Amino acid sequence: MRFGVVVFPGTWSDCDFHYVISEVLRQPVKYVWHRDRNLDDLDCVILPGGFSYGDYLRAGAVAGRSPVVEALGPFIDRGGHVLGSCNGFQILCEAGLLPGALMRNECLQYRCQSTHLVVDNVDTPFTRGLRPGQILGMPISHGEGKYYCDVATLARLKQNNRIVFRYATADGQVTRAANPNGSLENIAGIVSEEGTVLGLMPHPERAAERTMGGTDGLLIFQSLLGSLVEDGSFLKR
Amino acid sequence: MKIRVLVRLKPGILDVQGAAVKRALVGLGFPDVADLRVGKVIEVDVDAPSEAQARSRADEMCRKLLANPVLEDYTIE
Amino acid sequence: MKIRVLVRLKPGILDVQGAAVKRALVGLGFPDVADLRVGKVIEVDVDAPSEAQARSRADEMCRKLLANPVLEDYTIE
Amino acid sequence: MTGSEPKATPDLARDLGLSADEYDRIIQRLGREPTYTELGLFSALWSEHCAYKHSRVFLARLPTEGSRVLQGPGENAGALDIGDGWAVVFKIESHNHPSFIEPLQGAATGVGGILRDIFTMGARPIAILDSLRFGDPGEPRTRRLIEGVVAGISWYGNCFGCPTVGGEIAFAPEYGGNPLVNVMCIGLVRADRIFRARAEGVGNPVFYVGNKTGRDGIHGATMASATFDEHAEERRPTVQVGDPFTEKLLLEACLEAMNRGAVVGIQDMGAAGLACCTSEMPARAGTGMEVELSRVPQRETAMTPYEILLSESQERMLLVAARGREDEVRRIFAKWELDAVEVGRVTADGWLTVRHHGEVVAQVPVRALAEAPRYEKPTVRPAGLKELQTFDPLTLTEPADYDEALHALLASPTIASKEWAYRQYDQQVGINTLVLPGSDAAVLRIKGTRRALAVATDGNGRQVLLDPRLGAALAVCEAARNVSCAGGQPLGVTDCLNFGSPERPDILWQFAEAVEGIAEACRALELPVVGGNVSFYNETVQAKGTPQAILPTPVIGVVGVLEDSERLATQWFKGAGHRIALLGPDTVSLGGSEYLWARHRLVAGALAPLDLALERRVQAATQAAVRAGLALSAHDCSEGGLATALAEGCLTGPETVGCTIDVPAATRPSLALFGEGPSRVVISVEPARSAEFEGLMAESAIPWRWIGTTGGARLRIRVGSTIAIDTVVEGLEHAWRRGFERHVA
Ligand SMILES: Nc1ncnc2c1ncn2[C@@H]1O[C@H](COP(=O)(O)OP(=O)(O)O)[C@@H](O)[C@H]1O
Ligand SMILES: [Mg+2]
Repeated sequence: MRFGVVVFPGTWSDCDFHYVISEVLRQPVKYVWHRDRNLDDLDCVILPGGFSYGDYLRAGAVAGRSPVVEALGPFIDRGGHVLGSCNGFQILCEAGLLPGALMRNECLQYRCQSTHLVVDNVDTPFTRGLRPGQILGMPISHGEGKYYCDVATLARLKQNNRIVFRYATADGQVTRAANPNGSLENIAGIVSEEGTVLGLMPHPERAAERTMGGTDGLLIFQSLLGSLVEDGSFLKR
Repeated sequence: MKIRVLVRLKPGILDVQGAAVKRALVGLGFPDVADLRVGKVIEVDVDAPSEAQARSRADEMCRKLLANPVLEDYTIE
Repeated sequence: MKIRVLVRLKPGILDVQGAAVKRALVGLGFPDVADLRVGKVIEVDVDAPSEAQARSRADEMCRKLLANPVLEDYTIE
Repeated sequence: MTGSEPKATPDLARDLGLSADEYDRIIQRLGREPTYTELGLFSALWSEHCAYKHSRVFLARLPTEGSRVLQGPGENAGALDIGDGWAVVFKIESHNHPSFIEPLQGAATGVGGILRDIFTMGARPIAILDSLRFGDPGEPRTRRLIEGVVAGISWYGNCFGCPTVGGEIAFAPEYGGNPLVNVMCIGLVRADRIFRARAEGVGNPVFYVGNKTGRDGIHGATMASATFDEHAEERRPTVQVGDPFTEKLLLEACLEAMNRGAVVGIQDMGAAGLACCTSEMPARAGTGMEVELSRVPQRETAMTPYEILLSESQERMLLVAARGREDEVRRIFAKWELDAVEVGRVTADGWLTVRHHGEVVAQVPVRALAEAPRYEKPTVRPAGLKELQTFDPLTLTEPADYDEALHALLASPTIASKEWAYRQYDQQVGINTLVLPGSDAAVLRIKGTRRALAVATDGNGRQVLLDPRLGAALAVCEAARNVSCAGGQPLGVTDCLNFGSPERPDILWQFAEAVEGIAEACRALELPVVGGNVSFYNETVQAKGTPQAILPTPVIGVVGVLEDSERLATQWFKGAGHRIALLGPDTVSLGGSEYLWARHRLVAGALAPLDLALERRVQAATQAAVRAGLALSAHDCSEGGLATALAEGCLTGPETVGCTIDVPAATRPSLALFGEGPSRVVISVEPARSAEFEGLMAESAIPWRWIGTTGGARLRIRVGSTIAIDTVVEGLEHAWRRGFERHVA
């Protein structure tokens, strides 16, 4: 599988994703400049975290209108996969590739902390290796991660089972207290209609090595690779 | 041609920042604040022959970038 | 009584946001943007018998909280 | 344009902060009256901030050499060799005054400045630490300051993409009108790829890169000049505003240009902006420089040469490129959407020649600017210090209830959890942070090697007030001890010296003594000081008009290395049934302790003595225990003494666990529980490995003993025959979690 990690001015999780994909997953990966429209030799495009264009107007607003993001449409149509994390999720929403928007955290402060995610939908390329209701530990780091969409959109998301991850307690309770940013219905990640575009606020690349405090994030990549390591801790749960 | 664009959260959407500012004001001795909302004002200087053209350019800018239709309404003055 | 307060950066203070948005717009095909500045619009609903009193309250609010005198100017409309 | 400028006079020189002697000196060096612009250059370069006029003679006492030192003081930052061909570049800087005027932007631009100091060396910043001091957190004014400063650090560091992994926040009334915002940054660079701020190579082009120049932060004295022409209003100097996004682009563009070999030398335009760079860079290289100011990208109209030279607009650099590589430099910066404009060239004549629209507005020997006068002003031991020191805390009544006293201590804002602050900081970007904020030191792995770095900052103003020399030495020891507790071997120091006015002999005495203390400790621990910063004039003028100086506060940053990143320790207990050892001497004191302040609002008494040789052995033993995998946890005893250290061991981890402790009787239980002293570390050990640990301790030739075991839900401490503390950990945790947060949230 060939990965491409997009670099916008102001992106900073690009190197982290690149490192995890090449050094941990041992998969071919290259950087994609934001002005690039050519995604032909790629199977999966990563939109990493950061403050693209400083997020000075709205998080992801300017990047959401860049050449590389315009090229994502055709890329998705021909079966390509897209994973947007943190700023990447914001960009996907701003570009209209995922519904809804990400607003300022309810606490009105930036939050960098570990969170627990409960897996609602294992019927996507990104989660097929997981169990329904499985709980993943993954850190967040954002100031604008409060997911919002209108009632109709929310209904559609639920109907088509497109809510993939929700913030929960360590034992999987979806409570207000477990919601770090005031997201609608604790939503942490959603997929597109076809399920080939995933947007999530948490950072899987920061939970991909034991020494970094966990490997749950790796499970998302491994699902995507369609392969699961034997010693994956989730098997023992 | 100077155009003023106001970008505000849609009526239905909870304005957390506005609520916080309101709370702070009440705490500072302004119980008479019945409601408060915070938005953006964007002042654009557009090279255009006429005010009408400047406005329509500003409108394009809003649709293309300045406002997020999911969350925000905009008005041009 | 609805009062509108505009809070803008003082002239001469670098408008980081405005500069970035301007650059973005030029890139999106708006070379006709000569200048752009971003500020806050705060819409306050004040319980006051007269407009004049509402305004003077809003003015107090600005001095106490809404505007940062080191960086920002404000106007009441 | 320059026609509208005033004539240089001794009075104007005084307005610009130059003494009469200094003005005469300038005339001597030039052999004529300076122009107004030249006077501006001197006033900036000869300012305390740039020239260290009052501190240089004392700073010369600091040890700066060592086998690992690749770059000592004098450059943008210091550098140490850490093996595998890597160097660590680090420095600490203060931004106290700007942060008081505008907390958010002041703190943000402080972060921006220190980041630039690191990446101008060719290093990629990998971590930030913030050391903060505020007044009484109960006051609304202080609360606003804290919120603004933390928000500013959070905004700038997070947006730029460098994790903030450690620091401190301490409180004392003396900081009320003058908070301290010290920021340390650490970067990594290949040891053979370090860049320096030198204008080498006669004929090489000089580039201005980064943000445009405005009237930001220009010396207030420009106001004087404004009255001379019609631009008065727009001349008003403005507050510097940070632009972390542009800084991030600047980082990537600079590193790219450096790696391509297109860069000869580079310096950040920090204090005194262009004036500083155009004189310091050639001065270091023994060359000269000529610049044309009209080429400098400007944000504002009608800027005078004086303003362009002295502007402190942020996110700008002066870069000397290799001749023939000009287009390459322009291309790289264009790719990152940044200005890169050729504004001059390196000359052989040793002069700085400044032109504006072709007309020479300043022509000065760069050495004259670089060689500011140095003063050795008188120092006097503060009156009343003796009395303070001779106060005996043991004459105070013992608390009726030690449980309550411990709860109160853990809830004191200085000791309480700082999570409210650091959860607003990205602590992980770069995926190197092995130990996050919340333990004695942060630990960062070095990708591609087995090694890791441990970093910490410390500085206790109360102790320095009571005994500047000892207090400053203690700060060095504690920062190093924190690094040792993580398993790191301390390698070097950066120091930020925050004091009052050096023109006051009693303040200057504090300063001189503190520097001496740092020097002694660094020599004993073999820690070179490779960079730092002096911040004087930290005082508030009170109603009555008497200036109130802050507590003398040297903040010490220590960087250490772990040979094996898998062999590290954190400060919290790891579960039940582990044996607890206390390393170090029993000699502690309540003098200057957090207990004395929190309970009695007193800053008095004598500090516990420091045995530097023993301190070194205790740290070596701690490192060895961690390296051998014997230490399941290691935590030093600092503010709040042994009881606090034990409580932190119980409650700062992911799961809380109690412990049962036995310590020998002391003159007073409060002394044994809350007394503070150096060289003390609490280590928990697997029972099965007790013998091994005992062997290691024996070799280390240090005093130590087993004091108890972990387990249960309570913290129990028996002092001699009396059970002094017996309380549930959960309650202690609540006090510790809320103690600081309740003031800000
Ligand atoms: N302003 C801050 N930013 C980041 N981390 C902080 C800050 N203040 C405190 N911390 C972290 O909280 C922990 C406890 O701080 P402190 O009590 O000063 O430790 P110590 O007493 O061991 O020096 C440390 O890990 C420290 O890095
Ligand atoms: Mg410590």
